[in-house]
Amino acid sequence: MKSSTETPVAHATRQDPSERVMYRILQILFVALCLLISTHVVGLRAADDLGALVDQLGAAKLSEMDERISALAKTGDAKVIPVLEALGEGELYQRKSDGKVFLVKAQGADLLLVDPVTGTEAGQAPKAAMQKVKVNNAVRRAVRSALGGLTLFSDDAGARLKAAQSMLQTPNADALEAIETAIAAEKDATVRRVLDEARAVTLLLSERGDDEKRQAITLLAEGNGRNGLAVLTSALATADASLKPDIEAAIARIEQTQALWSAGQNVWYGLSLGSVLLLAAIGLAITFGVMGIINMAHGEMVMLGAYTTFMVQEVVRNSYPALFDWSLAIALPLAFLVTGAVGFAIERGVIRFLYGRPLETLLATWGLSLILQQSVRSIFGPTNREVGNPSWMSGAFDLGGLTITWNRLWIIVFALAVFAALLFLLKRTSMGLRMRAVTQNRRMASSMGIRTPWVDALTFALGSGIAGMAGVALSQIDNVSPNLGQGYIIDSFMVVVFGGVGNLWGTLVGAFSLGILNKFLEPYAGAVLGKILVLVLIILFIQKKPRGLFALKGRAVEA
Amino acid sequence: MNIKASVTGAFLAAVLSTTAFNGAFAADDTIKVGILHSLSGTMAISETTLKDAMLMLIDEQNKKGGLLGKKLEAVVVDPASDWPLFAEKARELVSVDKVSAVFGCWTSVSRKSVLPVFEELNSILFYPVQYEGEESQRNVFYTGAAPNQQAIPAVDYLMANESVERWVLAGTDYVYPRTTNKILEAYLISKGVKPEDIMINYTPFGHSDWQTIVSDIKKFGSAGKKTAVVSTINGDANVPFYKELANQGVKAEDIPVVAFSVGEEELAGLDTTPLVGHLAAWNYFQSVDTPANAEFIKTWKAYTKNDKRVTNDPMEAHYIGFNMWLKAVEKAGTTDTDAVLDAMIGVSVPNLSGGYSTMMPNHHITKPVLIGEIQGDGQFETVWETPGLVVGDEWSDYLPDSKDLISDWRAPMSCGNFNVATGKCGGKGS
Amino acid sequence: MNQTIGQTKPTSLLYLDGVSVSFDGFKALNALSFVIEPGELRAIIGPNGAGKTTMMDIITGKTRPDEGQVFFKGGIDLTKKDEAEIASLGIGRKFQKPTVFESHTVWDNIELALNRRRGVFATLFYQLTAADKARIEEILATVRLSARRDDLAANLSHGQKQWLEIGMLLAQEPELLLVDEPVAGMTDAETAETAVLLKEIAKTRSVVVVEHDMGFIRELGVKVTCLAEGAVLAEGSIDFVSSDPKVIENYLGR
Amino acid sequence: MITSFLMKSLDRSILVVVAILLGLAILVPALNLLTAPDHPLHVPTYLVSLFGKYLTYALLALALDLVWGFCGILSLGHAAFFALGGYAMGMYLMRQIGARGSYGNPLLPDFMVFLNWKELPWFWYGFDMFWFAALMVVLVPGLLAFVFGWFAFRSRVNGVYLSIITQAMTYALLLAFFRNDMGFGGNNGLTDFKDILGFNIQADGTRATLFAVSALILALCLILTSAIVRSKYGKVLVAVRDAESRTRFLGYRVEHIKLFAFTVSAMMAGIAGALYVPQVGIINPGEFEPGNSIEVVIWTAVGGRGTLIGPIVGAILVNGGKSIFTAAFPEFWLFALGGLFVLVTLFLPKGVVGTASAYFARRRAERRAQTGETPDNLAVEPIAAE
Repeated sequence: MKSSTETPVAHATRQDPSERVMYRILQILFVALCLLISTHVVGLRAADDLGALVDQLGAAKLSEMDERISALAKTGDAKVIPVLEALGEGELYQRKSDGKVFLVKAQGADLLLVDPVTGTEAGQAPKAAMQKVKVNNAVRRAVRSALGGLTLFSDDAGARLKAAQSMLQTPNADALEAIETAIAAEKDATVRRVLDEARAVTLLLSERGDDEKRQAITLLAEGNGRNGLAVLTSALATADASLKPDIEAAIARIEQTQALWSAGQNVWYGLSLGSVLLLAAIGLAITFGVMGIINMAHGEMVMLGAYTTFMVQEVVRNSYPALFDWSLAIALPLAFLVTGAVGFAIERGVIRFLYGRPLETLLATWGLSLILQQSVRSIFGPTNREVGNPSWMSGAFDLGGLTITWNRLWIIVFALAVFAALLFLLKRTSMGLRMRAVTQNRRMASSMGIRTPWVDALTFALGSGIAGMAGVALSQIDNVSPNLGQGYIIDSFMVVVFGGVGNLWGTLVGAFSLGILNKFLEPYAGAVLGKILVLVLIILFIQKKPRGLFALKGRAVEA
Repeated sequence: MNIKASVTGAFLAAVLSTTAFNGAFAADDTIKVGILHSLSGTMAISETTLKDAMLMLIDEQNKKGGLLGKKLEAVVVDPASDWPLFAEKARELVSVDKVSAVFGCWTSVSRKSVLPVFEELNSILFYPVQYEGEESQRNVFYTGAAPNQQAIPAVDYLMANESVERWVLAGTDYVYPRTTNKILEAYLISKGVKPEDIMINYTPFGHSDWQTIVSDIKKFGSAGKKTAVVSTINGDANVPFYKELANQGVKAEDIPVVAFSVGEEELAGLDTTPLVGHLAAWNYFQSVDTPANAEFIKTWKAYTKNDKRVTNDPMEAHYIGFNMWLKAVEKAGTTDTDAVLDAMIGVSVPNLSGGYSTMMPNHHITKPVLIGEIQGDGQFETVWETPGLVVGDEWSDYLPDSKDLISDWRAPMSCGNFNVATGKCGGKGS
Repeated sequence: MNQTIGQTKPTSLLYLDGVSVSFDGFKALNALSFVIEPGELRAIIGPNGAGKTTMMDIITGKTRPDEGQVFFKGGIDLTKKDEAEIASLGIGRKFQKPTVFESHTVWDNIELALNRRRGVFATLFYQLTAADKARIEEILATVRLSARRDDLAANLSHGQKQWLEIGMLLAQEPELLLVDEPVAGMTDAETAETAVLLKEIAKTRSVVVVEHDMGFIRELGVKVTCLAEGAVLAEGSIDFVSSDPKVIENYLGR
Repeated sequence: MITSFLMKSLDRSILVVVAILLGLAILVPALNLLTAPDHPLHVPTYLVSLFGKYLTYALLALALDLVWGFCGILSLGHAAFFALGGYAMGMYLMRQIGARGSYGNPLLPDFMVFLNWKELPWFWYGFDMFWFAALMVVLVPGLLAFVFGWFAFRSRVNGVYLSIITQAMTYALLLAFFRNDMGFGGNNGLTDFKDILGFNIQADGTRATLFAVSALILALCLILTSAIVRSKYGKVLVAVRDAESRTRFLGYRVEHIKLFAFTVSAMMAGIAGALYVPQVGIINPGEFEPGNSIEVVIWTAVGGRGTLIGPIVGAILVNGGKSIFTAAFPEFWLFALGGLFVLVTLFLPKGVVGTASAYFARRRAERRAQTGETPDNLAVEPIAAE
């Protein structure tokens, strides 16, 4: 099977460069035409060759892969698509015995083989008998660009959009005609827009005339994409003298738009950091802010919440993989219960003996935090645990010139939701009323028939439970390790103190203003110096307002 | 009176219990090996594995009959990621427990902290982690990679295979990234890279909010030249960094990240599917396909009773270092420090990637350099490998003040910082 | 000097004019004005929240008024000074809740209150002189605590703590003494004795007493000011004030 | 005046501890240097350094006790003062290396050489002279405490708020010293010291001397703090702790009272740090860790705050325990440590010494009641609830 029959590709590789360009243009036009008429016919004609071409992938060195992939792509055969996709995913294997290449799927310890040409199953083979077809980034790039060309005419708009985006990201002058053909046929406006941009980008790399290029430059300047900027910058070096002023103007324009957007982007980053701070601090706003316990074990509650998420995902992964996207929703109430229960136990076991001695709660809870950390280390091991992002929390989307990642967006939403729920609980429910009564005047509350010990324990459990829920969210952006909580404890105290102890709104405003401040300082001062500056500002601020942003005024506080 | 009694009582109790306790470890007919890795605190995440690996290696050796007819005995202490405590514990291991050699440390600062102790008490330390170089000490054997065994080949690979022209050097702000980046900067400029095509960024330990930096990297990468990130970001900060990369859609095909501190252990805490194609440079990968490695992995999984445990480069470094030490002790016929120090140089043992590693006169070892791409299963796939072994270069040729220095611990030179320009031992000389 | 100062100011010991202060929108004092003459003993009554304690806070510098003037001994503007300065000027204050240094002995409490230099180094190298000793003995006798001089203040009864605090104020040698509810929680015998004590003290200085206990005030037999909603409602003898319909409605009636 | 000030400090329990410290200062070096290593009474050098380290910790705890135990200021910034003193000493020791560094640069420390620093930053000038470094050991922490305290106490930042902002200060310093651009060696800090005042820092004799000096200085500081606490100023301190506004209304400038104690305490912490560095051989930003400050608080609490001997005993007990447990139960010692903190706060709120002395005071009182003696002053003030 290895002997290759004479293929057009073999010709192409032997031709000199200028001929090759011509040939490629013709080839693409031909392919596009054929595809428009009937992909079927081409497929049949090339079926035999295809198998040989695919098999060649197995024998190729990494440096030869580029060529082989474009040879495959040039067949224009739709069957090539799954083969290339598998190659990119690392699911293409070569049988050691005869060198034949298969698509594989893991099936227990063995591999399930699928014939690349016919798409039919071809039995199983032990892993040892197969060798993976090597891929590296260069190969993946080649695959992506080849796939872009092949799926540009797919029936599925989503696939076309993906193809257009990949052509936009990895522009290739050879694909220009194909893109133009695709634009002519495209009905979907979104895909069309991306294609237009891809065409402009590609055109700049091509040998087309200056007028067309100028139009392309104008188009790119109006967008705000970074892809445009990259192409324009590199085109600047090689472009004709006549084009240079246009390109420079376009670059200036894009950079200007980007500078504007970057302020917005900073606000977004600040909000996002603020939401993380809010999540980390909000449980503390209860245990420290409302109850006055200097709860150094607060970070460990967050950590326990994150480990609960890990446990839930383990179970889901092993037993109900279909539910993976729901794993966080399952983890939330569980984390609340687990950390709430731990908090309850801590309050009953230790803290209730320390009311009225706030500084001593610091010592005891510090001891507890050491114990909790080491327990987790003993049970789960000291290394990071994997907590996956469900699909709805992965990736990003563009909003104008802003890149907004889904996980950050959801975390902001979640932080605000937790805040709202907590506010409602404290201000609008009888439980909240009792909590406030007990923390404000214990003796009075107990003489009114409130079971103060019970309320104390529940309040602490509530604060801990909320910290646990924060842990679920933080597991999505940070390490899940025994040290997780340590990273948040100081920041949390800063937020609560800055915002004003005992005031939930203060915590909210404090978290977001510190987050935004931090993110605006970071580009100028760097991450470390920015953080130092924020700390110094907090220290100075406390001098001005010793009781934080939203301090309660009047003599009641000082009594 | 009473207070006096209670105070003196308490103080004496403390003194006595310490001495009595230490007495309990009095020497008998075993050879003791000290293990100085943090089991708590921030570094436990990386170092605990190495402690387990050492215990396994010692266990295996005892099954084979020990050393010089004696059993090996591991002495484990916990320096708790507290650097002065490292020095205290090192002193305790050597002068109280009388260990013959110590395997330990991870961070540069812990190594710096124990250096004077090993020098003063004349004992041996095996240091298994890739580090910044710029050091060669008589009592220390460096079994991890020097910058030329990791960083420079990785950059070479990116230049040759990915035609990278623009570089982001991102690191945690401590001495290893600082030095490595200084070396890389000098190296890149010597290769014709323009200074404006190099962006250097430092972040604090455990940095968790990478939004701004990742977007800066994206922006830097959109200047029309192929861009790559060389990451010397330390342990804990990597997970949020990679998560942010994945979420902001920085794909390996567009802006590859090559890391020097990210191994199988670190990836175990991540879903690596979006990271496929990002790179790491090490001297060993778990995926290396050799019989020795297969055996090692099997033993490791059996020892830890966990089928999911991974192996990594520093474990291999301990494997090499430990075997070298065994061989040197056998050669010397004693565990006496001076004899072993002499016997160590030139000792050659098989490594796990199919070759031999040799202890060089500068107390660094020869290693192959592997470049691997991250795979969906949390493993690396080797995409490139140095044709031969690379000798660890303790004094970098790319730093102005160290390019004239060499180290050779054989008599008669016996010097860790010999200046070839002045012909004197001791740096530049005054 | 300020033109608007009334003619009472130069002669009076304490002069408040149009003092207002509010906390979070709640007006604790509403254009309060009143005057204390040298050597006067004055009782102040009023319902809870009338602004009695706030008024004391303002005189002693704990709270700054939003508007209004507070002058001491004619020309000293108290609104520009802090607690320690005001205390050094000669205004002593007794809190509602007896506040003594519980982990010091009765003797040390008085010694700390003694009107001597109060700087860091002065106290660091302070030596107890015979004169100081005699003065402390004298005060201890006045507040009837000589026998308990070496006991910790924490071990005193409630009434004794009140006296100790009064003793501390005497040691401070103030010209004006502000006393907040001195007989709250005292037995009748203690209350009577306290009245005697205060009258004795008032011989050498001005005293302002805030109290709820009408019997006690009647026993003092001095001019009474009734505050309500942060302003003066009525002023005069106890009989005059207690027959005022506004006072009855606001305070005594319910 | 000064002598009578100091004489007042020497009550019985303090005298006993001072005598023990002076005894140790002679005995331990003697047993280390003059006895043969196999002699049953020989104290190995390892233990000399270890005990020397404990003594510096004890001094740090004593410093904290002056502000926390007697004035109620729970400072979470004492690790910072300790580290600053340590850095001042470390900079002196670095300059002493001279041309013996790896690169043989006579002026620049190694870490500056390989990071391509061309000249010595200005703030390193003067540290080649011991007297200057010694001055800085007290001045830098003292000045920081003075400035910080001046603002904080004037603004009446109190209780938990003060604790949190002192922690913020420590954390900011931690981050700052981590930065390599600061010129303090970044994460690695200062290390590889060669000698101090011309003596080899690794020699047994130097170590024994450092131990003796630590014991001596601890004894001196104990006498000093005792004198402060027993003066009228000390009574004012306790008065501020128990009833701050009462003290204020008596005419005391509470902010000055606090500021003096805070500054003196920071200076003592700086001295402790300076003694610590040559004995452990390294100073790095890890010493600024907020956790370290909390640990100091815990030593003090374990020993008994508001007693002068308590923090010394607490520091030695906890650190001795840590030394033993980290070797004996490397996997589980944190449980023991954490458990200790919880149990002490729950069951020994006055700490070991506080509880013991309360017990003996009760016994004495009972005996007195039988014999009808006159009472004498209690050696140790009890702690009032906050």
